[in-house]
Amino acid sequence: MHKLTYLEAGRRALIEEMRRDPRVWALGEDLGRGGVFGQYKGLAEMFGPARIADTPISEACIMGAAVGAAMTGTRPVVEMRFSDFALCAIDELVNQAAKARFMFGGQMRVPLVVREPVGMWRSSAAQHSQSLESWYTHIPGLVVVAPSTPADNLGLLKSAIRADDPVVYLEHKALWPLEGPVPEGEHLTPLGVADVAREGRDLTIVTWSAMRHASLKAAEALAKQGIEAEVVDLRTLWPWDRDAVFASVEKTGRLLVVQEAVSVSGFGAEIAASVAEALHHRLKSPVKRLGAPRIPVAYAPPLEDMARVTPDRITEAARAMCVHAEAV
Amino acid sequence: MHKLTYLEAGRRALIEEMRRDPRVWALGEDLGRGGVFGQYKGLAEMFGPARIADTPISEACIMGAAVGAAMTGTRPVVEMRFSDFALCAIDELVNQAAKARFMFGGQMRVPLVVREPVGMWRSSAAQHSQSLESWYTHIPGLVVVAPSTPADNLGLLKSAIRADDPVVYLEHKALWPLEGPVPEGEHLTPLGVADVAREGRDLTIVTWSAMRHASLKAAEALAKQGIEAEVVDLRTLWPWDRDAVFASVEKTGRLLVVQEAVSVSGFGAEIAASVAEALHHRLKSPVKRLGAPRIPVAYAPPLEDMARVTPDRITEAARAMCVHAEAV
Amino acid sequence: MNGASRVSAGNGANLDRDRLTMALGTMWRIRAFEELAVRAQKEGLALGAIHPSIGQEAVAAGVCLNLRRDDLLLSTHRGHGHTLAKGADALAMMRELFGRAGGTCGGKGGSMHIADFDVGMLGANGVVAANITIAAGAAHSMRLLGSDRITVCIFGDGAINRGPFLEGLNWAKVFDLPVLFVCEDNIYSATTRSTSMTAGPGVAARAESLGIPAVAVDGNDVVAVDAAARAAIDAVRSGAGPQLLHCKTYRITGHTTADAALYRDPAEVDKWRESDPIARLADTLVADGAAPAVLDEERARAYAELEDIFAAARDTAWPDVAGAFSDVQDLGDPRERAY
Amino acid sequence: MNGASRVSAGNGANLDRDRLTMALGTMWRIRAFEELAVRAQKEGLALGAIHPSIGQEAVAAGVCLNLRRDDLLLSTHRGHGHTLAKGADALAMMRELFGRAGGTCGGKGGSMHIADFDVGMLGANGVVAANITIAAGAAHSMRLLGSDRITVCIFGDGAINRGPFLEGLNWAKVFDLPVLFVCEDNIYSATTRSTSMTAGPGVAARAESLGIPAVAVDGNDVVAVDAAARAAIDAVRSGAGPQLLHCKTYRITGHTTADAALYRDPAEVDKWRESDPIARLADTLVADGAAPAVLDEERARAYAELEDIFAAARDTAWPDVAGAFSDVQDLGDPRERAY
Ligand SMILES: Cc1ncc(C[n+]2csc(CCOP(=O)(O)OP(=O)(O)O)c2C)c(N)n1
Ligand SMILES: Cc1ncc(C[n+]2csc(CCOP(=O)(O)OP(=O)(O)O)c2C)c(N)n1
Ligand SMILES: [Mg+2]
Ligand SMILES: [Mg+2]
Repeated sequence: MHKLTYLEAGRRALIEEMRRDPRVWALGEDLGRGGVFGQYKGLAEMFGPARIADTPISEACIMGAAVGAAMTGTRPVVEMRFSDFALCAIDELVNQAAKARFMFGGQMRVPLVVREPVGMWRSSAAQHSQSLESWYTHIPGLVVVAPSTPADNLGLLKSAIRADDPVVYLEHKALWPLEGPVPEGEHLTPLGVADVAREGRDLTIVTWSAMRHASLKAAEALAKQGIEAEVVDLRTLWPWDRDAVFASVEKTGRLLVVQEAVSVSGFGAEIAASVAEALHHRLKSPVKRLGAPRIPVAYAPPLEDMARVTPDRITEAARAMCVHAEAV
Repeated sequence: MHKLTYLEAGRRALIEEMRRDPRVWALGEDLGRGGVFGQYKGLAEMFGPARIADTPISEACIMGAAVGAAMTGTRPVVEMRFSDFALCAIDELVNQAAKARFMFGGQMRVPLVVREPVGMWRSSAAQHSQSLESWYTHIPGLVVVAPSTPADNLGLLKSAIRADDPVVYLEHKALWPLEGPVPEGEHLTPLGVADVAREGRDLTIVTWSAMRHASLKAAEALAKQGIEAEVVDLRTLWPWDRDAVFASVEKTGRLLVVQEAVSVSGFGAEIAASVAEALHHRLKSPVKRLGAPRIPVAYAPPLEDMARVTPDRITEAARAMCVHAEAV
Repeated sequence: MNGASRVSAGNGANLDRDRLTMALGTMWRIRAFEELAVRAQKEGLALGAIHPSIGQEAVAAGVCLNLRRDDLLLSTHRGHGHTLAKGADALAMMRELFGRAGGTCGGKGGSMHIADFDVGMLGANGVVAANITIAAGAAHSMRLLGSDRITVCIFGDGAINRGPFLEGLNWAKVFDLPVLFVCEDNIYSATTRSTSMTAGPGVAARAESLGIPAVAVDGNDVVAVDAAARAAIDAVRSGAGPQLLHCKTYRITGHTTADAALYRDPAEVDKWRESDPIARLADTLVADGAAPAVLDEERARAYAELEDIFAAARDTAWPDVAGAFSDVQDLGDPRERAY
Repeated sequence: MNGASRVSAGNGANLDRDRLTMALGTMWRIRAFEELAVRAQKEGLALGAIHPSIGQEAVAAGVCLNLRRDDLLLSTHRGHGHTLAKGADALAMMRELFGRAGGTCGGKGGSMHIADFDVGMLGANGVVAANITIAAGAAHSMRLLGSDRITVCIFGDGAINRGPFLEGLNWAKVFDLPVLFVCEDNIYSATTRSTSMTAGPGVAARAESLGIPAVAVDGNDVVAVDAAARAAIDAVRSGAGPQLLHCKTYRITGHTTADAALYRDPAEVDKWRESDPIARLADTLVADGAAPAVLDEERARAYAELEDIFAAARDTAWPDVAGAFSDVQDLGDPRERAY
């Protein structure tokens, strides 16, 4: 084990996979100078401009070209810069990449990875802060991944690049500098398998991406109050790890879903509804979701903070669930 | 009361609102010849080509131009032809229309209506059959409407045109020829208010759009088995009528959400999760969702039918909920 | 400004009669296929929307004459002709229109999503202009793989007002990719005359403003299309980068079989009927000394084949419903949460 | 082909000294604003990303000199200069950068979403090229309302490779709308030299291929920009339909304050520094007989004003947090399901 940042881990994943498989290439704006966050630093020098391809500001064509390339034998890794800009390429992702294999009766596959940095990053405002993972989970054909640690950004990105499905890969901008231990050798995190980040008996917190860390902080605070929260980091949102979530909720009897995205029709609704459908009779208290209000993200910090799910807010919600249930 | 089809009712709504308010105009491909389904038949003759504007095949610009127009004093009604093509204009709708008022600190509003015909229509296949209402409900700033009857297509479209928010207005292609009674005089259906399409004491079916009709058929079949289903047609998905839904579920103790869309992360998850959160202790059986599998819609009828929620499937699910609860 | 050079028709030039007789056969097969597809729709056998290419056969035949089987082709919602000319199996195509087992896409796609990867046909597309960027990517992929397969992308005159036209052509030129763009200009986009919604001189000028050489050609003259396509494809193959061909033709039918096309002047249709690309080629060949009977045989053979295909497709079973759940993706259960 | 006619610089022509002194004042105000914005970001006062327009002031000043207060302007992520030149309140703008109460957008938008509808400034935009279609719509609206207000849309050289450039320009020409498109070409799109990603001769040729007259101008010569903008805007006002102005300038700073721009040759930057638009105008005016002291006063006034504004903005309170939930929409409760 050595330490890497989340950003460096993603970079290492791409380097390893590009070394392993000459069909893998990356395309996006400014990649030749390392990409907007430096995730691609040095890669053009390492692999040449053909495989680390600078592109015009043409999100629709970046995605469309990746679809065409993936259909014909190469394995593109698409960089969308901010997930918000992927909204310029939704037809290409949803009507084309996700459906092509099915529409064409399985004649080919579309093995591409779309990297979309998501989430709030101080004062990025409404067009650079969104988390739209629930959209992608709704689309047949797409895999959706949201890593939260350096080790997972290494292991999941490698698995995503090896997958034959189109994968929407959501890195969180606030996590770029996060350091953590990463295995030195080959490290593949399986897609579709959750990580129990913390064990606990009193309630299950299901979360993903940056909210893993807020949830773990909340769990510490809860522990001081005698409440042991189990924190399940989904890592992959589609397919999500039903077994892990259900097993945990069967044990604790309580489910709190914690997400950064807007709560209304967020992916937390899917988790909460699924648990409510399947485990109603095992619940000691009602399922509960935390997420952002239905507001665009504002620029001014005090306003932006109103869109944030914080450790305090998690702690409070979790405590209410446990206390309330005891009162019932 | 006289009878109109769903299509004619929408047409009448637009005519009435264009007569009432000279700032209202419509834009989209082929509108001068009545639009692809004939919803605009005769309107160019009535209002002239400036207000019933033919456009290039430029969905992004149709939507973007509507945003600019709505910001500056006119009230565009955008025709997207098939909701699938709106995926070519998502930046304009989500990053621009929905957020502009907020980002700009309330300096203006974006009063536009986007008409997006949705849903399965025999053998339209994967790129002409989608129902993505849950996406729009997730986006702060948007109103989402899904009429199911001629009277509602009249009254809701008129209300949508009068609203000062951007409204995503989802007409169902299979409903165009549906006939129904429509009031003769001015008829406005309020946004955000559900319609209890059928009363019942045993379970609540929450639904919208074409599934209202499948649900009513199922309710009849259930009645023959002694189960009285209450069918609540949401009509507006954002804001949805919590009061009506909660009141009904408090009465029946059972919630079945019926949607045509893919069930995973569909809007039904929001309804089911909300009810599970708020009314857990009032439920006689777990909440339940029906929706499409997570598959693209196929062309061949037997395959396409595998994506359909049918009256039989609804009846079966509802019966299981009622029977099961009695057994517990 | 409108600098597209014009290739004049082949009349008078040395004709390659075998080659053109082959083109005639292809055109008859397309015509027969489309006529039977229209009939099938009337009879409720062909489902969904059908966009016939009757009258436009010279574009498909003339372009594809110059392609290798392993070259790549991307098409539009009006793609039957292109697909046949590229060598796809007509019975599998008809089965696909009927939504039957053994269709090119197993009945999952239908007319607007026909693809046959075995012959390099990477798909029709239900979204106007969407295949332009996909084609750029396919060509990009060939470059990366060191392959000499070229890519051809056909789109309509209505597609040139969508963003992907700009983005895809710019991309192809920036990366100097081996692509031929073919604008199949049939004057209409659905019920709209495309010129009324198209600013400036048109597609060739737009391509040239992106540094892509463009040639305009009479799209109802297969001799001219063949010659122009050959020149453009030679340029693409020789590494000269993307090229564009603007083929001017006409959609004899309505936009779909459901469209009576009352917005058109019947005289306009009549005028174009006189310029029928099949009849014109036959005349050219006869003038060149071909025996009319030989040409009639091409026609007869095509209709006989397609009638058989029609019957065979009609007698084919529906696909197994399990197909609704296959080919979705490797990961995850597509039945999850289903009803 | 690359037919953009060139307007040569104003030197030698009859100068309107008052007008140009006003332009000088505007340019100094922009320069001062940007320098203070950069300082503010270093000090942690300006938040989010800041894209300075230092070196590009002549475009903003020269174009906006020709606009009425009620004309409409749409800008980019690099929009401070345009916004100031259009007449927005500089203190409100600085407050917006600091995220404070009384900002142009109440602190909700920040640098990339500055708008001031009172002076017809319809917004910066965080999405490259997005304002092009919005501008077309604003102009469309003016047409429908019978208004004589024209619309100006400024975008960068990187924006011309996105689809909305094609769709918006085509739209403007098809509907013959009163819009002036201004390409503010500062050679770079973020860290990339735009020409390396731009096929063909460039923006003017693309506009002309859409039937839109285009003029290229030295964007660091405000006299030339003013003259070219006046001519183009006269054409727009007189009903000649959309026009395009290609202003060639240079981004002296990095893309954002966080970008050291090491990908550039320092000699290139030096060369462009010598072509500083403010210095050039001052030289021109002095050569024309203006007193240097008067010109220095413009500078001093601008910095004095902006220093005061900086201090005032710094001393302004944060906005009330209730603002996070207002201006979202009329219908529905934005707090629904919140944490
Ligand atoms: C993005 C998009 N917008 C609209 C449509 C609906 N539509 C299908 S075909 C067509 C006309 C296309 O015209 P053209 O490109 O000239 O092709 P043609 O039908 O004439 O072959 C339209 C508008 C679509 N399929 N996709
Ligand atoms: C659709 C989209 N893609 C990418 C970006 C990221 N981005 C912001 S500014 C910029 C460069 C724009 O270059 P140009 O249009 O020349 O404007 P300049 O910054 O030079 O003023 C990029 C790529 C964005 N904001 N929007
Ligand atoms: Mg056409
Ligand atoms: Mg630039």
